[in-house]
Amino acid sequence: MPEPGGRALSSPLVGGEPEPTLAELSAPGRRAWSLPELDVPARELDLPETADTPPALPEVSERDLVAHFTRLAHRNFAVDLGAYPLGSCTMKYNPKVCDWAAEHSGFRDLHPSTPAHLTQGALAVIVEAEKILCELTGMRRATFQPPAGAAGELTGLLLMRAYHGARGHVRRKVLIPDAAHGTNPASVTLAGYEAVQIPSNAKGMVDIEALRGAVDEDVAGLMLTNPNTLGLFEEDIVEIAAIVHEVDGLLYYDGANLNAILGVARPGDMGFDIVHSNLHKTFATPHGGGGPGSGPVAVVDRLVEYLPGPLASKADDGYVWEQPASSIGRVHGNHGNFLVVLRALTYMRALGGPGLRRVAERSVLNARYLEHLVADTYDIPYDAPCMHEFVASAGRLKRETGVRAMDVAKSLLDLGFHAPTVYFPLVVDEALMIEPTETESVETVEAIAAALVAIAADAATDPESVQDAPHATPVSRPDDALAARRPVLNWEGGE
Amino acid sequence: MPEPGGRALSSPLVGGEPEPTLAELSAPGRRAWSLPELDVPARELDLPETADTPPALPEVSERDLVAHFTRLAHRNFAVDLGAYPLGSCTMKYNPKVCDWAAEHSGFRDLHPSTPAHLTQGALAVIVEAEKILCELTGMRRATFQPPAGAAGELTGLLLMRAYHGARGHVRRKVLIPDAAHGTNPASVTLAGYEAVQIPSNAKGMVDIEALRGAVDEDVAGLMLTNPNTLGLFEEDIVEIAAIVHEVDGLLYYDGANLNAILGVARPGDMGFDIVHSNLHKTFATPHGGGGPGSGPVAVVDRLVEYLPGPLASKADDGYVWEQPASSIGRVHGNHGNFLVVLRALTYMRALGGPGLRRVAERSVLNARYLEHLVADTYDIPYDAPCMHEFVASAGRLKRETGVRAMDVAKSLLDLGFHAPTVYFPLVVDEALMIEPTETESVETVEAIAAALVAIAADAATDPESVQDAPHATPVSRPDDALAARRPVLNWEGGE
Amino acid sequence: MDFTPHTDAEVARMLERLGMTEPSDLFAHLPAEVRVTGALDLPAPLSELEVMAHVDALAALNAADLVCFAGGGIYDHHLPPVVRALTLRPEFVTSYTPYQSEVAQGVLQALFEYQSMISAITGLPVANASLYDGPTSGLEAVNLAVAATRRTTVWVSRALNPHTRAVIDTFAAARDLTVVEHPVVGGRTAWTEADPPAAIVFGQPNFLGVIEDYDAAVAAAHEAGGLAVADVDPMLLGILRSPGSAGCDIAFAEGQPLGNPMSFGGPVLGVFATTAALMRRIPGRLSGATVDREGRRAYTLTLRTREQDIRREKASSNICTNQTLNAIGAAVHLAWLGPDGLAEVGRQSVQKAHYLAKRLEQIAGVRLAVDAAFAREFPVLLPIDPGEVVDAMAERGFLAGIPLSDRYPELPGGLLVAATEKRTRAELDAYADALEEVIADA
Amino acid sequence: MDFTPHTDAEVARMLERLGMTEPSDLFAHLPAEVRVTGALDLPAPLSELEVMAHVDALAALNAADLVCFAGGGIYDHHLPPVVRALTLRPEFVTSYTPYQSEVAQGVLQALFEYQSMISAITGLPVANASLYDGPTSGLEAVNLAVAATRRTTVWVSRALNPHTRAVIDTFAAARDLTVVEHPVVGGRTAWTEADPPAAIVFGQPNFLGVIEDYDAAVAAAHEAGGLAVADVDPMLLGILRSPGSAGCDIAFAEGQPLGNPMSFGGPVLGVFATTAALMRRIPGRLSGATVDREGRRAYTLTLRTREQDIRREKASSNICTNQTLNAIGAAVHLAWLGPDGLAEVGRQSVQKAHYLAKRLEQIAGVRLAVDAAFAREFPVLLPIDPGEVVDAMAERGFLAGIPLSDRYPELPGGLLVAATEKRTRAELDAYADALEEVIADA
Ligand SMILES: Cc1ncc(COP(=O)(O)O)c(C=O)c1O
Ligand SMILES: Cc1ncc(COP(=O)(O)O)c(C=O)c1O
Repeated sequence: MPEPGGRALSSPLVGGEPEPTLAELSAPGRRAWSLPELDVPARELDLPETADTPPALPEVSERDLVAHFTRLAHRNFAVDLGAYPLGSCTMKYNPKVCDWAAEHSGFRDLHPSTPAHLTQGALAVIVEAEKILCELTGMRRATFQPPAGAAGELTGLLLMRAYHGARGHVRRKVLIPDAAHGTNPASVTLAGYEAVQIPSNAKGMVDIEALRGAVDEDVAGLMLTNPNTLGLFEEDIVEIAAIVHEVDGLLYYDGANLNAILGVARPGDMGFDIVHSNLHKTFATPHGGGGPGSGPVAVVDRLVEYLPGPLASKADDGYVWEQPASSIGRVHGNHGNFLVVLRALTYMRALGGPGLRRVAERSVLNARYLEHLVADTYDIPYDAPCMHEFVASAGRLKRETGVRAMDVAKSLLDLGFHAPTVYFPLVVDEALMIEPTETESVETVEAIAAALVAIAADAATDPESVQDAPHATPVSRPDDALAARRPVLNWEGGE
Repeated sequence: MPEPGGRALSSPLVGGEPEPTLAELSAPGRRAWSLPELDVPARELDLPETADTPPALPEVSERDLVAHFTRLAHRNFAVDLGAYPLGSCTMKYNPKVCDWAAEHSGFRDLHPSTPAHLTQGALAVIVEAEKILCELTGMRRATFQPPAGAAGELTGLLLMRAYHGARGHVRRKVLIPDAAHGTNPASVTLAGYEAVQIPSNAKGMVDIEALRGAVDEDVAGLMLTNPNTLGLFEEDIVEIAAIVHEVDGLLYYDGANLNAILGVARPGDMGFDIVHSNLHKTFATPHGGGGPGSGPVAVVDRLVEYLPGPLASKADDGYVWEQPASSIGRVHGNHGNFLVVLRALTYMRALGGPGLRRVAERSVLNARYLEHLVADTYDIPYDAPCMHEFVASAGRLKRETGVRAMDVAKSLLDLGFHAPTVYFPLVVDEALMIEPTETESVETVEAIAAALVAIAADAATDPESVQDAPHATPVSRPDDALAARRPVLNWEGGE
Repeated sequence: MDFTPHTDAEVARMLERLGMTEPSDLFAHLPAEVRVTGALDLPAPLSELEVMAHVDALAALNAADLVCFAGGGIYDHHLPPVVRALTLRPEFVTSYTPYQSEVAQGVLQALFEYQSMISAITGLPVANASLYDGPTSGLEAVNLAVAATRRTTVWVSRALNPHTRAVIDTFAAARDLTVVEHPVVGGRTAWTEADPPAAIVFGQPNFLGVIEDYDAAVAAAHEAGGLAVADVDPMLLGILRSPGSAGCDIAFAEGQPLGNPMSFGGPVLGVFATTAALMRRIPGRLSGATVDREGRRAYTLTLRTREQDIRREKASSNICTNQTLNAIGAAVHLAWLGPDGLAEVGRQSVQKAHYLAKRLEQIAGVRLAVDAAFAREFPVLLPIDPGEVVDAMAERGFLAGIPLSDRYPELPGGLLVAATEKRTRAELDAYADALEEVIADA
Repeated sequence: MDFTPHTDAEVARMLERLGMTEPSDLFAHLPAEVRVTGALDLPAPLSELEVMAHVDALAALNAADLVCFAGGGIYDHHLPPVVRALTLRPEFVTSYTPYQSEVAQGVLQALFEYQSMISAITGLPVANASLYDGPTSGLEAVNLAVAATRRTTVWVSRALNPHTRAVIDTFAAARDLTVVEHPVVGGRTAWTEADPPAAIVFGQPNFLGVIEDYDAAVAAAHEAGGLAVADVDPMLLGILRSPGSAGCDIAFAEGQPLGNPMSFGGPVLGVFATTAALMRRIPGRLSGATVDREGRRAYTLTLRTREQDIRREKASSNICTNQTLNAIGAAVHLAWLGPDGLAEVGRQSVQKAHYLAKRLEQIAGVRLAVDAAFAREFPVLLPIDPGEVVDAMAERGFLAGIPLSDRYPELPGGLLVAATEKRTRAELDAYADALEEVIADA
């Protein structure tokens, strides 16, 4: 007779139960795989470098494989499940019609080495997306090779090097505001530049005087996000551009926040020379749990010749691949995250000009409205009007109750919302960076506000329980310190 | 400032929270729909019977629509999430390759009125499936029009009428065992027959003497499930058939339990004349939350002429639709649940002869093994070896602890398993009808056994908590009496 | 392929626990004469690649890409990707009938919402959770009416969908019901005198696409003491009067256009709704709202005493497995459309049908078969055999429609043509040009 | 289409709360000179039907149905429907990077299992949660090696994937690294003397499909005090020695064949694994196992101090968004295959490549470009221009391979041909016959 106490390997709907690993579900000789018998005469090849035994992969049935990953999916929050006001990430609704496009066998099953005349539709996708992107950003041409924002940054910085190199002097420094996203300085270093930080002023914007002081002939350029990571529009942007251009420096636009100004203002008109966009933010392609994204880089006229190649272009006899005259070379093995570009184009064409502008209007409206609703409860460190997102501070809450920004974030999880971005940007104490996006309804925005207010109220009466949040999730506060101290990065790593 | 206490409309992962209705998510003027502008000149048609205002459907955004149904999905158990030992329902794994087949545009987008010479592939699917089904059941031809088992039963009974009618005397009675599934008597009535119940004997099988007593010239036939609903193989089946055939009665095989004998024993060889199969059980097509299914009816030679038409047949110049000589007519608007048949054929071809037999062997092995593991804890009312499922009784448990079969079922939900079928068949006191199916691993079967044993142990020590189960599900013990007393069948119905 | 997880070692271990050695021992108690001894004539197993190649090969033999002008209940409407994505959630697809309500709230609420929206479009307060398809729903309507009125005569319109008619006839023959057919005059049904019926059954629009006179039908039914039963086109309920508001006792429909692909005719769904008075006679499942032990809102299958598993031979119907997943698809689609979207689909389908009709009328030898107000489908009379026309049009990329002559000899050369909002003007014009060509070439 | 839920009334109400009347008031504080005044030159909105028609039209311009014999990192393997079904679960697709671990255990555990299986096949204990693709992973490997060794010279094999080489060159130019190319002799790389390298980078098999000598490469690297970096073919790791067991310090790969469609080259994924010694220098995210407050097993992103958001300009890489969803696809596929399935895929791919090579050798004027042991891909020399051959073969339904001449002038008429387990014997024979025809016709 079996021991009492058996339960399902993991309990969907019931929660709490850890899901076993595939290794734990594995049994020797069990299998899901199915392949035809080899239909050519098997030959003795005695190849070099062969293995005696295949690697120790798990052996599971297809039925258990399905249950395992389905249960894992049930342990994950997602845009499709609810509101995701994660600042700087633009977690808007990802239209299902774009999923349909990305699953279209006419694109999905294309090998990247297929000649251009047999992939005219794919080249057309890139050309169409490029035209729309350039019009929205005020740029001339764009490359879709960069597979994400950070890759776009590296590409842009390599373009700076090429530009200045062609002018005889490769400069050493790139300026970035102290509120910049971490990928900016990291990309600067990767590109072989020195990152020089420009402090923000009391208004949360670039300090013009500090900028003047930092600009010299050795400055290759300035990287800027506008609206910046505080969700504020850099009011002096035109002057900033002038200062940098005076020394022939280049202005790089980090497009992570492009959602706020779509069709309303264009980086090109602000004086930017290089613009990367995050299609996985502004253009509604899903984040896939961390990727794939797409970070196309668009540039002004005088930088086109340096773009990575090949570029898809329209010729009289159809679409062709072209190599820019002084291209910096490849930044991706093929054409970038092409299917993500296809999704984005589907979105752009569905919305069209008016719809794209509406994205900016309503993302800003939702953020401004939400900020207004919580402004009495949380400090808003800067009084400029926010754009598509805003940064609130839990500093006062912490001083008064000991409840920190992280606790507020975890409490939101209990209330069924995803948490905001916390502790970024670094210039704000106990930062809560909140971006509702334009696809959330007014009811949802008001519910998020009410939740934030309720958490502050709980913090006053029962700080411990807020500090113990979340209470209703499958796990609570995993021990990050332990994970880093004794890294367990795979099954072998024990447990 | 908003009132505190906002929370997400519903809290995925967090559970417990009721999901609002679409009506509650609706806002006047909000929309998900998108259609092209009318591209033909709009004409004044003034049609009769037009409505002044469109119906009161909800108005929701696509984003809210997606979140709503995704959250609903997270409030539902399914085979893809875990073990589903629901007796009589054969909740086996539904292969994803069969989903792929059913989504194939070459079949999915076919209009049923497309002429045969333009749908040769679809007709081939039916002909191939018919051939395999007939070989497995020992029948001659089959119709795939019946969209479910009950429809198959009605079809089979109408075939009986036609058969006897052609012989001058439409008989009045159809015999069914007292343990039969409810659809059997219901179908008998619907077909205009009188249902006569045959008691089971002490072994849980048809009582031969009672059968002899009931059989006369006015008996059109006998409906039988074999293995029967107790999971037992009718040992006297050959004699039973002889008794019914003596008076030219027809033997109807309810194929709900075909899984147990696939490739091992054939209804035709047992003497059955009419066989319905549940493709949504034996042939792994998903149950879809209650449907669609497919209940093809196969018959012996002398009944072929009465089958519903048209039948797909192979002619020299391809596949054609044929009308049987004395067809009873249509039992479905088109060709039955065709895409379900396509799924089943995909499954049949993937498994092939050996794989189909393995289904029977391993479904019986799992059930027999599970029965063995719980036999000390729950009463097994009949001592014949079980086939693909077995019925245990919680009668002793109830007498000793007050915990009933329903409480055991609900407790299993807390442990992450779906419940067995309870209180069926009616001939067993506090019946728990358990069918693990062949796609569950030995670990899962042992875990189910251990859970059943644990629940019995809890019943002895803490009966109240078992009677209060489930504790961990989104809701617990909905008030069925209230629902029936004051039916609320739609949004208008109040609440 | 093999979807059983058992390794040989595990099988051996389990058999040993059972005191056996061979899998065949599990069947040792079966009478020898019924045990399969030799090998059955079954195909060999296929690998996943091979079975997919086989399905691809069969699919290639179907002309599924014809531009569709056929209807008769199954229509080629725009099916939004979001509808498929949500309907095909595995939690819906791979769950059983929601008897264990605690772990089936998703399906139960989805069905409750489906019922709510069906009630909204039919104007009838009690909708079930789906039946098999339109025609079998007609059978259930007749069965309900026969039980409710204790009468054995049924009146049907000659313009009732022939497949619905056929299913009713199959049933009527078995149950010795008398089916009285009422003629079509000028495209609409003329209700004449006959034995008092249990119900009168008509299509709205009827099979020829013509909009029937509700008042005439309902009056005829009620004056004779029978039930008025309408077979409606759900995609037109955004613009047409609802059967409920018109006084019908039962409305049923082929539900495919709501959220389901054409699927060669199945799986689709039968929509069925009726009045409060007939609630306890309705066939099929009902999802009802209630509260749970803690007072939380909950859903459960209700009024179960109508059903076969409880009521057995006295049940209102024998249906068990229904078309739940298709009903969920219908619910998602109706919610995506909303009131204005449903109305727009209807409006555009009707406008395009009338545009096409005008185009076809201009073709020499072609004329409309009826001179009455039709909605989104209409019969034309062709100078040559419609079957041949369908074949010739198929070669030009069109599924031209449904030939009528075999069912309606009074309409020689008849072809039933349907339009949906999905057909572009270019397709409508190309269709007309192709038909002209085909007739000219004949 | 419009995915914003706001009704005009709601917009008005919200604006009013903010003391505004027009949406444009929200942008009133932007400098006038940067505000868009006129209309931009953007396309008009499209309805769902229209945008789908547009995508269909563009797709129709692609020859996606060619029977694929091209490789170079992207291969046409059998992709089981179950892999797509699980990978495309919306909970994975529409979630962000799992920073909030309490509501991201699904993605975190999936990545942990991905890392575990990558470690299993590469024989290296530390695998990250994916990089962009194979070639950019090469860049990261070089960057890691440069940082770890403080050297600025890199040795690469001439037979390294040219796209990987190109990405490394782009990076090297900016960072003033010296890339020393080592020649190919008889199909394999000959490691000669040169400045001590940070790393030596080679393909295993190399771009010409030939299996390199691990010991020679590893020895060359280690003797010179550099890291041995192998660019491997994941689908061959069921039958070939793992780079870890061969002594490599870093293995990277184009991960597409693991669970991802060819996708015109993206999104795919970069596989990256290294030794424990280099753990704290690895680029990208790592999912680690730990326990939560209640001691329950939990997963979290770990060793975060390597990453850009913490370490900023001192980070080991700038990568943030990676290819998580593609990595989940790879994990599902690897688990579906298991040890024997992966070995079988490799075995069959190799056998079919050799069968095809034998067939092609028999064609007049065709010969193998290398006389060395190749695995599942090989270069042939054609008597006519490979580009024209590719076009002519496309007309016969084949994607013939990748022309080599532009990258390898020393291989005039060179065409790189690949096989997978998916290619049937019939396809291999048809390919050979078609090529014979094409050459004959030339
Ligand atoms: C302001 C900003 N810049 C750059 C990035 C990096 O983009 P990616 O993650 O696509 O590399 C992000 C992403 O979160 C961002 O928010
Ligand atoms: C024994 C038996 N007979 C008949 C049926 C009815 O089949 P269906 O639900 O497909 O109508 C069932 C379904 O549960 C069954 O278990």
